[in-house]
Amino acid sequence: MSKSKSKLNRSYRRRGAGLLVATISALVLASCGASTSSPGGSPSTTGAKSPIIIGAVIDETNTMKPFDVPALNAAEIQASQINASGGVDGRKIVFKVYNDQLVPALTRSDAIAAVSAGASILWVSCDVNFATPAIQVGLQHKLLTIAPCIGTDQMGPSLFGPAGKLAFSYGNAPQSDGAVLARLLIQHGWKTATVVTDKLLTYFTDVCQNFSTDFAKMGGHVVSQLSYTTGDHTVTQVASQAAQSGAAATVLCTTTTPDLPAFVTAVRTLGNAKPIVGPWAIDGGFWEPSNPAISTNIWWSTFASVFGDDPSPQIRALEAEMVAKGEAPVTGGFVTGPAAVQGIVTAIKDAGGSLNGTRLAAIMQTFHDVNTISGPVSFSSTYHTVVGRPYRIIEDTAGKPHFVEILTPGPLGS
Amino acid sequence: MPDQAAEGDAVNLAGSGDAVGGAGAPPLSGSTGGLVCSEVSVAFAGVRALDKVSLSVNRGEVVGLIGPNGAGKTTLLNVLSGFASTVTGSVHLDGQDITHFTPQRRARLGLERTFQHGRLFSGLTVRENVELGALAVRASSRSARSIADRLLANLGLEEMADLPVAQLSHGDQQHVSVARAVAATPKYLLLDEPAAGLSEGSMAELGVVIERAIRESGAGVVLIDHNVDFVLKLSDRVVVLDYGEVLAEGPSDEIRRNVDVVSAYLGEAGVEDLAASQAQ
Amino acid sequence: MSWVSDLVNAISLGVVYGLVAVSVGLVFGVLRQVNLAQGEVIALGAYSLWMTRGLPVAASIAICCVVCVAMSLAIQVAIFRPLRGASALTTLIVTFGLSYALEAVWLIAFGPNGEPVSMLSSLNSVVLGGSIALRWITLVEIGASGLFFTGLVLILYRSKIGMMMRATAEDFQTARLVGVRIDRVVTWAFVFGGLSAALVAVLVTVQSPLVTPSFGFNLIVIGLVGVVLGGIDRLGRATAGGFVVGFVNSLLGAVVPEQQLVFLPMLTFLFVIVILVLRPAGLFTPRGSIVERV
Amino acid sequence: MRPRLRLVAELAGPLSLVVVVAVAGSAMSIAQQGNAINVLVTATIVVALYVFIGNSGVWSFGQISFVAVGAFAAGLLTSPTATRQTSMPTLFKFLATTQISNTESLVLAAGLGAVFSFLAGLVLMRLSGLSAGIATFAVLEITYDVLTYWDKIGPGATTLALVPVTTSMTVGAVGCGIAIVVAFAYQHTRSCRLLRASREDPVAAQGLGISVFRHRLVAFTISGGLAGFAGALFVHELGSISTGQVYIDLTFATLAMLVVGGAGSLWGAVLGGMGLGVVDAFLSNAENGVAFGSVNVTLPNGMRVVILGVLMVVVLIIAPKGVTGSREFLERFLSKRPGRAGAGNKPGGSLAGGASVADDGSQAVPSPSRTQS
Amino acid sequence: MNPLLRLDDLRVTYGRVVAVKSVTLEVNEGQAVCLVGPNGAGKSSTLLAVMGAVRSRGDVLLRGTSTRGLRPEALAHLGVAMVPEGRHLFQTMSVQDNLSLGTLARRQGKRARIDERWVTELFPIIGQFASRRAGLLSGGQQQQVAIARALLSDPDLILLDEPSLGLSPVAVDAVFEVLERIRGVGVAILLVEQRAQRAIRFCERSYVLSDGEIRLEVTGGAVEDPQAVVEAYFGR
Repeated sequence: MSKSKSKLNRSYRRRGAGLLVATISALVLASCGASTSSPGGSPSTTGAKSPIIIGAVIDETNTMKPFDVPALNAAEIQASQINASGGVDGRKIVFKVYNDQLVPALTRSDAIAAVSAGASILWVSCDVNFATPAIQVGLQHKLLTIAPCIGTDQMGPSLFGPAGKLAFSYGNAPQSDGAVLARLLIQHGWKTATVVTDKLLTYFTDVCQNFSTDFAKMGGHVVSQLSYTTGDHTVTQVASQAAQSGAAATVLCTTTTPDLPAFVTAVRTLGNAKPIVGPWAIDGGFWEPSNPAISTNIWWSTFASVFGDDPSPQIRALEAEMVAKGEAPVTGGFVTGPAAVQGIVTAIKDAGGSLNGTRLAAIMQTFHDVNTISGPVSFSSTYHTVVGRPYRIIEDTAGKPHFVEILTPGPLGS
Repeated sequence: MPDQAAEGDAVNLAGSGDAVGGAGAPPLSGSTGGLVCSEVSVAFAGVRALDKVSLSVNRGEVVGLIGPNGAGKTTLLNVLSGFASTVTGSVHLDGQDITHFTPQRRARLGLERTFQHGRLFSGLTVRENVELGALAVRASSRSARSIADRLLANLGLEEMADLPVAQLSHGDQQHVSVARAVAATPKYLLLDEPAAGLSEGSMAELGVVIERAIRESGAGVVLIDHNVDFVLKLSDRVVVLDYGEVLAEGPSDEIRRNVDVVSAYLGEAGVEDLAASQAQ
Repeated sequence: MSWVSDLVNAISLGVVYGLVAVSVGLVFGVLRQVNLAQGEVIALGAYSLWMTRGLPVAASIAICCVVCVAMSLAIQVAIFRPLRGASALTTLIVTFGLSYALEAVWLIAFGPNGEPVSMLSSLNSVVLGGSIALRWITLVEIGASGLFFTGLVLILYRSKIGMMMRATAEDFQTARLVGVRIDRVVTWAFVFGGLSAALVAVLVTVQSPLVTPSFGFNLIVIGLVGVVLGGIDRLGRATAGGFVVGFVNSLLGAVVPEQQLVFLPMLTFLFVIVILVLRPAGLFTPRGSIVERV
Repeated sequence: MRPRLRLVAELAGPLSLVVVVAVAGSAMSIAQQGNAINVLVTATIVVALYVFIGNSGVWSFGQISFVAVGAFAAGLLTSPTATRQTSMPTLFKFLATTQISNTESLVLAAGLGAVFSFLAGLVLMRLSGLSAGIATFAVLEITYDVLTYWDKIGPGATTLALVPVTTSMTVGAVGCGIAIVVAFAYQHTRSCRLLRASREDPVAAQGLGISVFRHRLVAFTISGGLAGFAGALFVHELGSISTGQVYIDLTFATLAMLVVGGAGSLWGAVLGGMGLGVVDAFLSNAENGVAFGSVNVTLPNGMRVVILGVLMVVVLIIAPKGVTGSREFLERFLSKRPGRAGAGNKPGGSLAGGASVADDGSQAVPSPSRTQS
Repeated sequence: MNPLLRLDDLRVTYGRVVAVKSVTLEVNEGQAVCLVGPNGAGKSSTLLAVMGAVRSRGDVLLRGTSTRGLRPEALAHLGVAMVPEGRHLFQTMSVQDNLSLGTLARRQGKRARIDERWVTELFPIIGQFASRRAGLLSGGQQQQVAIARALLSDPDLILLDEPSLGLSPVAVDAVFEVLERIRGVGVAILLVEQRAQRAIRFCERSYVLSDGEIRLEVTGGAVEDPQAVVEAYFGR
């Protein structure tokens, strides 16, 4: 019955196999062409006025896009301002951007492409898991490797060993996140807290752990410790327990997964209107249910307010410029981009214009309260992620997030 | 053994048909030889497909199994080969109780079968199909190869050995199906409608192939086909099933003349005139 | 008393997956093919709820239904018509591919952040407080699914089209011989599949308002696991299987100690494997009902 | 002589594709070389999938579990012990201190993959059809969950970094070649021939005395071993691994490759793996902008996955057996022409002459099982 | 005037198996015609080809119009009903549901020859077992329901495939009585039987089919050369 059909299929198949082979050869050729023609020319290291190339291997497609892209956009604005005012000792800063789409092999080959296109500094995605294939390429080539907003202290020797000395993140360490949340609760007189940890990422666990330690040290009391894992369908049960724990505030360490609004919705509708407090990862407000009774009394820490009311005129100006370009940032993390550029420039200047990664890294490691748009930045041999930088505290009232205050986490280990 | 075939209510016109069958039967040690099923009943969803049917076949003997559509022929073959699950009664192979053995296990004990519509491995060549018959029961690749080559030569199939079976005519496929089963050097061979869908010419060819294959293997054979003539010609002894019961049993020419058999096929009432004219 | 709320929660998650299973089971019933892309129908339905967030709730839900049915039918025409007669596994793989492509489309169209649907969020408020925390949405889930199942059963057993669907599911060929217009039956199966997808979209977004690109895929994968677990051959068994997976997952979540909760997926899927090994044809398929085809 | 020629072609076809990719890849820029290595490694995974799926006809969604186990084992034990102890303080002692060479890690990964798949297979290989698909998917979920959250056996939810990058173009090509040779050699064993027979017709296979379970288990184990091996190549290609990288996305991508190439033949697996791998790399580049001569083509971000998915759907609808028709390399040309085909009954013109009455043939014959209740 | 049904050199092949080599026959309005022959002769395939349920070559003309390309459901709506071999009731559905499905193909605006009352009268068991699951009925009862289901479409032609298969002699008698009644209201019958004798006597015209070809045509229910019939079945 299907003879004529199968005959048809066969001829299609024959053609299909041929086509595939032809396509492969065409694409191989095209890729050859691409590799020679795309990142223009070989870098000249001789000319004093040659640009400083920052190779950015980031995600412009997938789940890291909301973090990576605004940070890069802001960084490019910062770079163009620096370039406009004469550059770094007359050299311009140029970004070469590669979209890794969070595909591991692509992340690695993009980084290699960036290096071979003459990048002296590697700029990577804001998630250390996704960025590692690129980071390791940077470290292997002894390049200064910068992530604008990785929020764990893994960006550095702790994960990458001695080679990791060249890796820095301009995000805040989770220790800081935890500490500032503890301070927020104490400052507002919320002496008891329920701590809810999403076990999905180590970052969340770290924030909540540091919060609990610091909170106890400051005289607070953790009433109960709860946890779930994003996607395991237990979030509403956990929310019920949290809502009924009787604590003055709920601290939730997670990110903007579907389980976050589910949690908030469940807690609020169970009649618990007490503050819900979270780290920078929940910044943005886009995830909030538009019901004002639910999206209220929610607090979080961040780098900058994206709600138009940041106290820093510099940040407001930068935001305005981004909005004008149609690149309005979603979270305050975008300021880490220009901050990183400023840090890089400072290091290069201190190194007398050298782009040697080891040298730049040695300088950057000694940063102590280096002024950036995001506030003072400090690193140390233990922390290649920013600690002690002041946070913006945002409160969401009836669906309207707004800036409340600036809080500085105490020195770590206090 | 002799008492196995003469079951109670079956009309045994042959009288002596239950005596030890084919001339080629090997001498049996004791009474436990042969492939024997006794008092087998099978029911599907309340409908009785087989009702206390007993059947035996010895090495070297060809037992034909005929009966109208729905008489229970294939069900009986499934019982023997282990493909039918709801069974009362028992199946013995050379004295061993195999009633609860899986088809694979039975095959490895030397009980092979073919299937309606061949069920060849259609993507493979003729030789590969035949080799698989041998390979499936412990032969090494090399010996399977030589078994297959010898069989294909003996059965006159060598010229198509390297063709994919899907390209063969239906008749040739049936030949291969028989060859594949014989390649396992079975002790007993169950042939399920090998002539289905064949023209008369191809049927004659198939008959030749089957006869050669039987001689080749020395196996005891149970042959089902709805072409009565085909079965009668090839069988030493014929069992007639109708409504899940044994209706008659005996040598081919007796069965051909049996009035009950004719009426089973042509209809109960008013058959007398036909039968009468046949008897003349 | 917390076991009461655990039980009720488990039932409500169970019925959601039961609904997901219905949309897979209906199509499988008439075509013997698996439609994994039904998850993307749910996702689009959920996105449509977000896109119509300015409209009255009833209008929003109505549009969601229309969108889901339309998309379900589009999949029918584009994928299942050319694949008529292909095996269940072939269609599973094809719709798997389609799902992935569509998920990438949602990513492009709606972005990775997800969009919040706030419709009916008041349903999350409690009916009973105290140790038995029972929320309206739980009741609504059970009630709405109950109504849907009842409606479906009524349609299947009381209407002409339902009768035709049952006949087709039981014996495709004979159904044609008595004059059942198969194309119409298939169309209706996809329509009901679309409607159940819409219902899932509405119910799930009430509790978990953020619609992300993988919204539907996550649901359908577990739904399909349930369908196969229950016995894909029969709509009732498939639905019950979906229910069981949701129910067991939720109940395990309540029972497993806090520290071990990260291993909940492992436990749930171990349960799935055990059931499949013991009852390969499905948990609710009577033993010995598979007759070897010879 | 034909059969021997066919045998040579069956092995030479896939191997020459490996050589082509490796040589062409080496000629490209250093970044594109990375992509070429990735094509080779991915093709190795596809070959591993093929060994089970292709030969048994049972769809497994769980083979990436074995890739994951191989990748983590090989990665963990080759990463520097010093950082292991600081970044993964919870590891079992022997995991924290044992150090093996990269070559050893490849062997170990293959062994672990084989052991793990053997154990899983003991439980699962009696299943077939959709049940097998779902059960193997459950294995993937379980493996992912355990690897992500049991931080005594690995990095848990964080990345395993600092794995030596040793999968060069040569290693990738040799590794892929080894997998192909193993798959080829296995394909011609008695066990595999019986398994392939059972794929074509399980009932007839049973009737011939073939133990489908046993031969499936053998295939599953070999496939698991190759998958573990491929996992080790993978981790040594990237230099790092996290659980999300060896989960559903990779499962989808490699299955798509197998299906598009043609699941039933080694040639199909290799062609699909390499072909889609190259297409994938091309699309990735295209999202960054690619020059076609003087024209610069830039795909919208995210289109890569859309195109791959649609490609898979379209290929399966047009050619359900993949672009190779699930035939081995040059099989159509090296097998005998249909000499006696249809000798018994010359149809006298094709069926196209008679208009079809039933629009869907496969449904036209009532299937008995559907009426059983 | 055109015959109700005409098969013109009908041929059916399944892959490489030739089921029907060449069948040419006619069925006139209100006439009973049977196809007899041994198992595997191609009888069932002929009926399925008439319904458009298997691919065929040659032509099938209904009231002089070709039905080429029409699907089974379309044929059903044109007034052809079929009782398939093995009855094929919807086993899990009630008798009433099975019968309701039979009415799907009733044509609008046509003077009804057969309605539910007529059928209930013909098969008293229908009233008795209307709500019972069809699968629970005995073989004979199932056969009655299957015929009733086909009749309820009020067809011009009914195709019956081995209605006596597996039935006791008493039940077979009942089937032929029913067929007599059906013919009585002017419905044409194309009957396939393996057990030939009874069918040949019943029908106005009979064809003995063997090996996919018509070997013998018998008119008027009397067999002039019984030996030929026997040979068709048993060979020489």
